[in-house]
Amino acid sequence: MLGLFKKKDRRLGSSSKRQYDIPLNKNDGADFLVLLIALMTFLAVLAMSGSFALSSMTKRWSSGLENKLTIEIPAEKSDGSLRSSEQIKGFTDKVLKSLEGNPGIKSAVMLEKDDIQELISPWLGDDMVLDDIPLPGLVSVELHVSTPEVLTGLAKDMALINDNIRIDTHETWLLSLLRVTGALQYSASFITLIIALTTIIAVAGGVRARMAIHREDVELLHLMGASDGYITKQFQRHALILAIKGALAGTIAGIIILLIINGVSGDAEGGMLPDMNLNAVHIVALIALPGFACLIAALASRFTVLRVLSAMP
Amino acid sequence: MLGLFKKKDRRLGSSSKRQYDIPLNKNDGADFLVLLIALMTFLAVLAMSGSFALSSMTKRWSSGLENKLTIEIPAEKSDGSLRSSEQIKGFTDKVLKSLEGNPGIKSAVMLEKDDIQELISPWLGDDMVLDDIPLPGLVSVELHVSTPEVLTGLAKDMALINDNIRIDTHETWLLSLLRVTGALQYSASFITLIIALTTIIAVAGGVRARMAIHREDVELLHLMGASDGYITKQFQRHALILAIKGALAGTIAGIIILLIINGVSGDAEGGMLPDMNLNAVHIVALIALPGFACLIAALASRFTVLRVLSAMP
Amino acid sequence: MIRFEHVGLRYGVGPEVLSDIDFTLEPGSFHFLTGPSGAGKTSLMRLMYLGRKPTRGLITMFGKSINQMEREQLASIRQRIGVVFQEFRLLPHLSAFDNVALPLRIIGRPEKEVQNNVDELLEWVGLGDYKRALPPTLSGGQQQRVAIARAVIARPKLLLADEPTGNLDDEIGVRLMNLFDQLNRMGTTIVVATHSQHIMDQFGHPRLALSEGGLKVEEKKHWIQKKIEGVF
Amino acid sequence: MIRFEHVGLRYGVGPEVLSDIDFTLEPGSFHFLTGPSGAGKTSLMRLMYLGRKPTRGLITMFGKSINQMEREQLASIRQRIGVVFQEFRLLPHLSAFDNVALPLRIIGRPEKEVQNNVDELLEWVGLGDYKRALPPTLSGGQQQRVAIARAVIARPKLLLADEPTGNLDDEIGVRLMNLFDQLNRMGTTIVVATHSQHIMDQFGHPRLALSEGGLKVEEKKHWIQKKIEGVF
Ligand SMILES: Nc1ncnc2c1ncn2[C@@H]1O[C@H](COP(=O)(O)OP(=O)(O)OP(=O)(O)O)[C@@H](O)[C@H]1O
Ligand SMILES: Nc1ncnc2c1ncn2[C@@H]1O[C@H](COP(=O)(O)OP(=O)(O)OP(=O)(O)O)[C@@H](O)[C@H]1O
Ligand SMILES: [Mg+2]
Ligand SMILES: [Mg+2]
Repeated sequence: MLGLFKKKDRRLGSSSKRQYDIPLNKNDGADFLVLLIALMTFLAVLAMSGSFALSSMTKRWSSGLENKLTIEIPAEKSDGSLRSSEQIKGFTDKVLKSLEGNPGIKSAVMLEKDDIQELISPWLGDDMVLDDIPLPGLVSVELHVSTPEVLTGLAKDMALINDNIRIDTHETWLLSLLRVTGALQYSASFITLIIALTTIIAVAGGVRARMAIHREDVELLHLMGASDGYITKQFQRHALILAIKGALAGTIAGIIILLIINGVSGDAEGGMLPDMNLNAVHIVALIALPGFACLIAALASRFTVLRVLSAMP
Repeated sequence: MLGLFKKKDRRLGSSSKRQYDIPLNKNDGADFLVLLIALMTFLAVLAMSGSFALSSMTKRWSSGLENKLTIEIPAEKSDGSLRSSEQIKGFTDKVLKSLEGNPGIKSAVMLEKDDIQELISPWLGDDMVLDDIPLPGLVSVELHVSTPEVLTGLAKDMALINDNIRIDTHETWLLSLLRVTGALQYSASFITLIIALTTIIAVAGGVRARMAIHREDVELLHLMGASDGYITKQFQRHALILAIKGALAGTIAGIIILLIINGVSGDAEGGMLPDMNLNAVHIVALIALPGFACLIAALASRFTVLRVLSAMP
Repeated sequence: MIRFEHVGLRYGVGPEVLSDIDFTLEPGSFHFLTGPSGAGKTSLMRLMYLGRKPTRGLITMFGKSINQMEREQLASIRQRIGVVFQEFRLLPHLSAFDNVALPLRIIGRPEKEVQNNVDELLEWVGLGDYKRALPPTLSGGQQQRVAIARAVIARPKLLLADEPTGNLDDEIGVRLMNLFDQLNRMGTTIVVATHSQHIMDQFGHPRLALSEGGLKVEEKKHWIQKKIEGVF
Repeated sequence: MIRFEHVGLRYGVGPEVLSDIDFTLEPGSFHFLTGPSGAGKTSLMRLMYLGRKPTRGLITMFGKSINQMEREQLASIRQRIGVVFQEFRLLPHLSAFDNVALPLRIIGRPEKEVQNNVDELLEWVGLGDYKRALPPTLSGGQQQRVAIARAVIARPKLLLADEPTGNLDDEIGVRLMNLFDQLNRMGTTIVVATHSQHIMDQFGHPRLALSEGGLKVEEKKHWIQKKIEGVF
């Protein structure tokens, strides 16, 4: 993969007759640095897109499925006796009032008999007459976001009204799933951060190691009266070329892997990539990533060389 | 983090009076190699445990929630007219018979009136009498595994009996979710593999780079009559110490991060770690990982040195 | 040109390698620097080419104290000094040609001038066939000649040569000493560190004699006197 | 001890640096190897210390053709050869002591013996105070003395010294040549490459004269004759 760039580099090198006094373009360890940067970029691309994919998955789930819940005032009390429809209506009103004051609630609608009939018609058929059946009070609630906090708050409010009131979140287990994906997403961002940090350390370390090999050459140039800029420029340029190679290779490899994964997860409705591809912010971030790696490499080399030089009289 | 191991290493070094002729224990680039191995191990630990966690999540979901579905023979035909309870019974029997011959089905039970009553009691109360209501035929089915293939097969079978029969998988969308996590898990294993490969390349590259620095020293020892084993041993031992440091640091860091993530995802029922901790195979794999990194480092150094030596007369 | 006043140098926490060095080199002078192995010849040169700062004392070069100079000024002073290092210090990945061309390129001379000057000088030191050779493929004496060529290519105001003929046979050694003499006549101040009694005798320049950290300047007349005394 | 028959050497695709070298060194002999810079002295030494294989011809060492030797045998032959490299080749991260001790450790001598022998030899070459010093902090001459000490510490059967006194003043140079003489009297075969007419004259050993790729053996009588002719 790295071989791809060799020819181009040679062409770059011949634009001026003589590029380096320090034999940086000789391959003692340069490939290694390229590989390192490629690897870091690759992993960062994967971690980042994983984070993005999780983010949009979480968003869709919590918006599509989760923001609705039903509050039920059962037709019978906990002791088994039936409530009158007036009692139920009273509770329902209280519940509605409490929900009105809650900023996390988008809408709350009491289900009328017709709605309930529709709800149970698959089992009982459309023609059933519900008049003489004691119906529970049902309130359909839509939330802005369903986070654990909102739900716990809601449960508390309801308990204040009557501890017999039940909250049905349709998919209670989905909540914990969301918590997991939230943690995963958090981890993915965290891993991206760690990768960025280690890239800095690793690239700086790699540059420093190469610098150590060439320390004597740098000192010699310094002793011959070469200015700090003259010397730094060579290292920086070199590091930049290596970083560009590595970052491009890593990004391309990462994108290929993403496409493959996308192909495998295939036409699953919950696929990862379709969402990611659409988001401009994410695309910009993915493009910025190799640029960032290059910046790190250039700066690391610059400061490493300057620090070595500043120790010379 | 790496500092932790310095003292120990020095102690190791003093077990014999003089360890290296080649100044490998001097720090020109060694820290860098340690960091690299630590990083690789760290990422591998994360990728591996991610893969494990996904695996057990997927398993639990598909077993706990997914293997049950309900087949419904509606009380009314598609044209709106009601079916007699005999007709419904007939269809139900056909369905049961078809299910018996299906190897993917664990159990199939026709729901009797009592079951249905229980099912709708939250809405209608326990005292309702269902005798004069036309009830749909309901068959509760439990599958061995619910894969898309099994479900499609089932749907075909039902359509053969009557195209009015509905299959209710409770959570159809969960299927696509499972497909996504399957892809994720596949990716995680894939990433682990890539990390292992790049570790090999990177460690070999790192060793080779250090080797290049010491090439002249190696040649000198060779010229003085040192045997290949004498020289190789020094490099291998050195690489091994570096790798042990790095691999330990990486594994520990990885486990710390996992514990943190576990803490964040907290007491969520769908937490990642609780499941992972229990599986002995996974624990062995996680312990084998740093060992593997060390092995790679030792072998890479051995073969790099041997190759350099074999080029000398 | 160069004035040392009470200059002392120690490496790290070691003993003082040079102590209380006092001397003045006039522009256009030519001195041998001599003394037993380990006396501090290379160390003294290191101070003169600004490779180290003295641990005490005052060094004045080109009429200005080096303590008062800015970093850029130091660089421009270094550009006017040519150095033949005892261990050559060629850049191993640059060809003989590029090694010799380096000082000209650092001061930004046009490439055409570089080509001509370097080609001519390499011919002159007998390395016309080795322009593209890398230093590790050159013999010891060939490397030393590259190092000498690199030191003189930019016509430095000050030339410091540390044991410049140690790896050369007498014929080519004398030839290069003559080159130094020629540069000296054109105004370059020269200091040559050497062990070779033979060379010092052949070229009768005044000597800076180092021993036990101290420096003694022996003017021409002085050591001729000593030599005559020794003979009789 | 050493027999070269029609030996030729070229580096890569370059011209033949050595061609048709024929000579025999008897055990216990002492030769100077001389010739102008670039004549191939170091290359010839390289063949003798098995640092390169000749591109043609036959080399017999210690009574056996080197082409027929196994890798282990080559290693054991190398252990019996001491080399002073022209560019010293000390291990920069090992102290002077450890550098000198290396040959003894490679052949697995007990540490106590190593300590005693190395200490004594370092004292003798005047580096008693520099045992713990790393080569880069030593002066050129000090490094050269470490290199010589390392070459002789294991009492080699064959000693090859390439320009061993180039960085040493006459006094210590003669002292080390006397050390070589002493080793020679105890049975070590010695070849010293040198440019120094002075040293060759002082120690009247036969010479191997290299020029233009060919080797001429000048026995003692022969070059004394030449010298006498030159004088008169
Ligand atoms: N970088 C250094 N660090 C510590 N000590 C040093 C360093 N360089 C030289 N020395 C010590 O300073 C003393 C003088 O060394 P220097 O190289 O100046 O001697 P010299 O006169 O050039 O000797 P030679 O003729 O052998 O080259 C020596 O004892 C040497 O060990
Ligand atoms: N590794 C090498 N690759 C290519 N050419 C080489 C190599 N080593 C030496 N040469 C060439 O072989 C020729 C002889 O070199 P050698 O070092 O043997 O000379 P020498 O007699 O030792 O000279 P000196 O007295 O200057 O040390 C020189 O022209 C040199 O350029
Ligand atoms: Mg010196
Ligand atoms: Mg030579």
